Amino acid sequence: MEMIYLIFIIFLGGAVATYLLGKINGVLRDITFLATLIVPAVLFYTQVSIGQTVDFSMSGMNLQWGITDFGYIFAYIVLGLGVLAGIYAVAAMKGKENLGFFYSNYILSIMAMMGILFSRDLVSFFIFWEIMTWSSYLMVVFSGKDVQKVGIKYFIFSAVGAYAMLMAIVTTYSLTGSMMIDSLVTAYPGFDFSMQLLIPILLLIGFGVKSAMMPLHVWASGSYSHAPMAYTAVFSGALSKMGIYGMIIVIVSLVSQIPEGHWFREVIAWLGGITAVGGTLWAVAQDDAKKLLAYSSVAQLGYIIVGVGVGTPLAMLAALFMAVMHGLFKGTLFMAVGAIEKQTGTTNFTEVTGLIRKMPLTFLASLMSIIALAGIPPLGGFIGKWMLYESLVGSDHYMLVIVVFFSSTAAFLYCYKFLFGFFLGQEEPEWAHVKEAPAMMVVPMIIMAIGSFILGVFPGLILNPIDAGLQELGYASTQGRYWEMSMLFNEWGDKVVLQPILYTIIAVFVFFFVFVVAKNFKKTRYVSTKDISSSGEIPKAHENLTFSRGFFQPFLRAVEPLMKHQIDPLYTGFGRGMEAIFDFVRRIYTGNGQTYALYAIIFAVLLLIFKNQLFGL
Amino acid sequence: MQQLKANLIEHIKTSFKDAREKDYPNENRLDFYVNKQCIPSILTYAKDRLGYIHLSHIAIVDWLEDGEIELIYIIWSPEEKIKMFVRTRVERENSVMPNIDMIWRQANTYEREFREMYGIQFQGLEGEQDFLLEDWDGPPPMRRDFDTEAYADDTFFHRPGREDAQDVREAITKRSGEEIPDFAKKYSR
Amino acid sequence: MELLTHILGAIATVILAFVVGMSYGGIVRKITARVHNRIGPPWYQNFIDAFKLYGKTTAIHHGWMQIMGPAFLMVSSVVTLMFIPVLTNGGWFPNLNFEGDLIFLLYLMVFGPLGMALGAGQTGNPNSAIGVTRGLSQMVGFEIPWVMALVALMIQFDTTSITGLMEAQAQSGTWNMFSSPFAFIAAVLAMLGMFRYSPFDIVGAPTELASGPVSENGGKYLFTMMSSGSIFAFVKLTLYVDIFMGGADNLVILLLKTFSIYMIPVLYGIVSPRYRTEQAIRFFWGWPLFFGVLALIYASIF
Amino acid sequence: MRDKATTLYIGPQHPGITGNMMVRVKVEGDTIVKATTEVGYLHRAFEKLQEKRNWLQSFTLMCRFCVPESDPMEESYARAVEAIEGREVPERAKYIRVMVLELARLASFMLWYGGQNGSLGLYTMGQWSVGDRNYILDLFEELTGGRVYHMYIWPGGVRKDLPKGFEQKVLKTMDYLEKRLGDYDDLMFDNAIFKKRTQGVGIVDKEKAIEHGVVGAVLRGCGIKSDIRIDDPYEVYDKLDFEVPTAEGGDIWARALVRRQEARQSIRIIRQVIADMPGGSFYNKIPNPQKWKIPAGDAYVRTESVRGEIGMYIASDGGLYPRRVHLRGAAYVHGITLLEDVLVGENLADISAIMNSLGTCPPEIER
Amino acid sequence: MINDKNSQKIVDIIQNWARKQSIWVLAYGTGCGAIEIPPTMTSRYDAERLGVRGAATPRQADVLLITGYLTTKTLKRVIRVYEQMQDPKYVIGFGSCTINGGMYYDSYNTIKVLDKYLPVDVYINGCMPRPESVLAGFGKLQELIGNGEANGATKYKENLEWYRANQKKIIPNWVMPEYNW
Repeated sequence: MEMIYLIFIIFLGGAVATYLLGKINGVLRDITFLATLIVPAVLFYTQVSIGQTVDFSMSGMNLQWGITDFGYIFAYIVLGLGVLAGIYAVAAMKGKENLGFFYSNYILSIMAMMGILFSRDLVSFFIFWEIMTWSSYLMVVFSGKDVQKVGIKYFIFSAVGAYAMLMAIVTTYSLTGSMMIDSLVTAYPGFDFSMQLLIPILLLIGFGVKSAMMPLHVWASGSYSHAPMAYTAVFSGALSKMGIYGMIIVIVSLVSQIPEGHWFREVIAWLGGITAVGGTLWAVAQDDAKKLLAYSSVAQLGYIIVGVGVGTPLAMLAALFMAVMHGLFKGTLFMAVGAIEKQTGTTNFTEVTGLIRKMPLTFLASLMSIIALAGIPPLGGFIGKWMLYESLVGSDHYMLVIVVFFSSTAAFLYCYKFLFGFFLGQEEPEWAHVKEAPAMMVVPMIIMAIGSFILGVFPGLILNPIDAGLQELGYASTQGRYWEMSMLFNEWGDKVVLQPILYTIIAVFVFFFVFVVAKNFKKTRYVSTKDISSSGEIPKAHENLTFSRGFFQPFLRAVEPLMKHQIDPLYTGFGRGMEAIFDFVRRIYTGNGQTYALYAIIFAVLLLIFKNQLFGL
Repeated sequence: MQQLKANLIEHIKTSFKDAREKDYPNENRLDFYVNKQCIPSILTYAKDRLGYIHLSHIAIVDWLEDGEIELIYIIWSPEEKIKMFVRTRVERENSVMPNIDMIWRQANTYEREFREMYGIQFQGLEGEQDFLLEDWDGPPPMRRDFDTEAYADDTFFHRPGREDAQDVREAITKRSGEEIPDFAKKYSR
Repeated sequence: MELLTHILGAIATVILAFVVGMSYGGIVRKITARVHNRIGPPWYQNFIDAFKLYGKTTAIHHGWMQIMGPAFLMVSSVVTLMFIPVLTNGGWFPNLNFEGDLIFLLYLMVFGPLGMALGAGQTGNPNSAIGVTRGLSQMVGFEIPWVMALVALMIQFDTTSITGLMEAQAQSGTWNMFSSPFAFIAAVLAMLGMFRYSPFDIVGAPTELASGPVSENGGKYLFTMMSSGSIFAFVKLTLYVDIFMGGADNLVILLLKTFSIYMIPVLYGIVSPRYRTEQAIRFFWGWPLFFGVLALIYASIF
Repeated sequence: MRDKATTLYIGPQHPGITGNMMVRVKVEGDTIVKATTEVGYLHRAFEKLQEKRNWLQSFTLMCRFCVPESDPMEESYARAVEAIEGREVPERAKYIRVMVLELARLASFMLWYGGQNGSLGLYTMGQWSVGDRNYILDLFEELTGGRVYHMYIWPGGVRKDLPKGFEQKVLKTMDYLEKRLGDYDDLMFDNAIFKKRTQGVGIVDKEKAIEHGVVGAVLRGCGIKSDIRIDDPYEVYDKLDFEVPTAEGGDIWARALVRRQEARQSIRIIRQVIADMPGGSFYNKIPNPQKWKIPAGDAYVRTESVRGEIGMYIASDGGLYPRRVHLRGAAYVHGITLLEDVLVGENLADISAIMNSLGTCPPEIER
Repeated sequence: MINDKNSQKIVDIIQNWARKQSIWVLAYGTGCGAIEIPPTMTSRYDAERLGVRGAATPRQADVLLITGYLTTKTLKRVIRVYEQMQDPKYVIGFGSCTINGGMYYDSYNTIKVLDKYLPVDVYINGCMPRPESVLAGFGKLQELIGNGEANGATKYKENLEWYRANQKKIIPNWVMPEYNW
């Protein structure tokens, strides 16, 4: 039996089994869940070889599954994050209701993502895409809070994206008569110009929704923050990357084939830039960690889209490296937020303060991830940022580099807000009881933080498969030209050597630590954070000494003109006009998970039944 | 000026029956006693009708011998350029005065001070109990029956050499056993 | 043996930067005093202050991040220093001059302040946190024109490395401040913010926030911050000289050039009140941004 | 339960506070949502001590009410005592008093120049103006023997006549200061940043001014022409020619403009006084202070200081000691209710500037 | 190697030299004497040439300048601030009222003898002391520091109980973190 089938059967079986076991035994369910994640991962890495395909036919269509070099990069993200977040989820979700449903959904998401990566034809691609959307949708409404607002937003955007994609697929089929991705790519140059534009635009709408590209990002903040944090790590870290995956294929395989396509790519790049700026500014304004990270994800995806849009080899390297890194550090950060939520019950910066001594390991993981997120050497985030800037400067995108730089400088603001809000500041008595999160939650975080550290010094580890993937997409080999195991070059041959930097930092740190800090540390004693120089006064117990409200108010006041034009009200206005339709939609979507699942199944069945009519055109 | 003053007195006397005049003919000032309940109404009247828009001062005097505390609301009209003294006398113990900080906000400060320093209560007065003092548990200190010197002697250390208000030179000489020089003697008490 | 030379060279560079930075601080105090009609402290006053601070006891801490904050700052300063060519043509120890480029340096320079911000955050003093937020906000302000100037230079000379820019200046024979004047103006205006002299001393504004992020740090903490601040000032000045003024062939010229650059923020600061935070940010997004755009246009045309 | 907004203590130990007091501000972001003044750090109970001090001993306490400008207090006390007792003051003494008062005003303006700019981070101005203030203090030192506490204007006149050649020294100092005021204008009023920081900040409009009983430069800064020296003239101010500057807007900038003009007016008054100075006695001698009784009665006198109106109520019961001396400083109004009201909604960065601009002087509040 | 005791002595001498050249005064105007501090720091008297400069928070300051009378309310804050300062630290009592209460000898709200509550290293008398006296006071303090005699903080640490008893006598409501260094 083909190994690929086995993987999917395990996934499916696991999903069903966890759901059923969820009703019977908790421990068994957890074990099944983890096994369903780990076994396919192991099988995938050991048994599946690149280029290996399986063909089969379903209701008259020829389908093909197989992993490519390019897909392999994303498989790293999906499976790595999937397994680690799975381990984390077991601890994080302990004691919650309806866990079997959660786990099986989780597995379905992972399966769908793997399916997308395996799909070599548009039909299975679309089906897996829909499974992914549905399973993630059910996760967004899992908590049952604000379903009307958040769930519907995500659903509508996903639906719009899916229909756009479906239209593209149908158009492709009518033009080429084949469902294979390869045949689309080969036939594409022969299309007339309007079709050459239409297909990528429709596909990019579909992918843009998932990757939260402006102006399709509106759903992201709510959905990311409403899903359980264990899932959001995957949602933001891996699931959104499926959009990037599709986008890269579209841009590299299709758009670059049209001669006048460069402006199209410019538009994409600028959309990415605007996404980055908008996401960052909104992230700065948030008081809730989940929302902050959600907007930050939007911004980070914006950088990736910039890289994809620019599309030079260095930019593609940057985009893919950032995609991997984003999975690592954003996954960690969402997990950290989940850990804090579990221990304190809230994720609001204005409420939680001073956890650094209570949750030191979570802090350490968050700190490293934040440094990676901010792009400060020697952690991995820097590599992606560096390559992105160099590619932008090298390809004469002067203004875009400024826009991206503005966004990533402003990112320091929310980075600090995240660390300060939770971990620093006053240690209030109301959080005195808080303990470090369970080991099963901390260990995945630490592993991922260490991962981003290692990638910061030896980016070659991940650049190597990325290079292979890019070669498959038609790029020349970049190894030696743009990177080595721990060295980076730009277009002009200027370099950054990473190892000596690390060694220097460590040397200075050690020197400093031994001679100044450690010597000093022995003599000093810890005093409570209440013992501060508050102008000679002794603060009363009820007085709040933590600065948490309106953290970056002056900055936000300065950037007010930029933030005034937000896209959300536009959609709301549009939606108000469509009130009648929305009413109808609301009647169908009762808010119950089962109903949605039913609807999804009916949708898929209808699709299959009417496929000939639809696709026959 | 005299005509103006007479007119004003006439106005006030018709409006407030119990106002008793206490005139200082040589100065640009009107002066009368009223009942303490009248204070808000007379001040509002003066402010709104007569142009006395500025509350210059609220003076307070403790007449220990009479067993009364006198409050003097001094208001000023920038147009007529005449001071008006509105006086009232209240019992020293357990007195409750009407509150006028709705008419002039700064009266709040005066009233908080008087509450703390003289023990007079004001109706519906906002603000913390402690104004100038902190953790004070003695009697209201500005009352005349509170002996500040005795309190200071009890509470604080004094540096030797100033046990009383003696001549410092004398004390120093006594300590060191020197004679007071002649030129200094005539200054000693 | 080679390693030993490297290490000794690094230590010599650090000592040079420390001495120059501290002396400049003292001279600035002297100059400020002269403008104030005062005699002012001796030029070596900063060394005395630093030594005294080192001698003070540091009996308390509010957690290990407070101790690590100054350490981060020091590490950042020293490591950044390693990447800055002090003199042209390898006239000083090369350290790591050829191992990194400008974009790398931009990010490395953030490392310290962010660490310091974390240290300040842990003290629990609200003034520290407010000061940090102000500092970060201001940083977003001045980084934009600064990066625009740098990008303009990068485009013009097709290199992103400092040594490359220095070579380009040596070849063309003119300094970049003349060959790309708009970039220089934008960078100098950004520098006003970078040095945090008035009117951009909003981070530790004494009359507003006591002393902001350093409110809880005395003694050895303050000593570390002071000395790393001096090193960092040297780093920034040398970077400007390297990029815009063709570097320096020997130490005397280096001192002359850095000092003349240093006087711009200092003298502007003496006669300026402090901006509010949003005003400071808007300042950088006004004329400096305009000159930055001009610089980019200029660079892309020529 | 913890408060929502962050509490910041501006004072008592804070570089931005004007004296020993505390403003407890609650901030969200850098916007003040609530401000509470706390005073009492300087309460010495002068008015209590005067119960046991005779009329002359009480006089020595007067200048300690508020240090930046101590002479208006002495003058008020002297004038109030004279009013109750009916004691005449020689004409020369009145002129000398006006000169001293205006010198004190000028010295206080110099201090304000330093404080206002120091609060906004322009320390150079403080160095200049406080340094130049020493020239006025030198004059005081020559005239009275003290730099800060003069104890010069006492009931019945002044304590000493002018030393020989003092007028010339004063005029020379005035010439110098007038020149320096021009320098200050260049540094402060022509400074775009100073304008940006002060315009539209700390607004006290006319309604608020009347509601809070605002006095002095703050009142003139919102366009109301009011000055005790004109409205309720004392000493020889009715014989002098000077203007009362006003400005519109009621913000820090408007108050700064008013004070800038007032400093020049003070110089103008001093020049007039010296030109018109009559001869004759400077002191209508009081009896032996140990036996000096004042007839029963009360008096309320008002004086214009830099911060605004100072009122002094004195009641006598006919004995050796004052029955009651009750001082009302300008800061008593500005420093508590008005400050609390104005600060709400302002920026955290402007607290110190607003306090300086309102002339908050805590010893005057607490006495 | 050098004898530990001797090397310590040398270090002490050097450090005392540095300490006396660099006196950071806490910005706390506790009383009316604060009015003579600006002249002392500004252009005519220019204390900065002697190494005297202001410090914004107690953690950074070396010298606590008690500028005049202390009310009981201020005394509490002064003690708090003093205990937050880092060793070595010095107290200068400034003005007659810190020495013996001055003219407030019978006030119910001011303390009369500062050295019962805080260890005073130098007193400057006068009401108020002129800037010259203030500079002379700083000079005296520098001399004491140079000779290693300005050990008020040590005295405070050793006699903490005695000081505490005195302090608590006039501050009944004692809520303060313990003095812990």
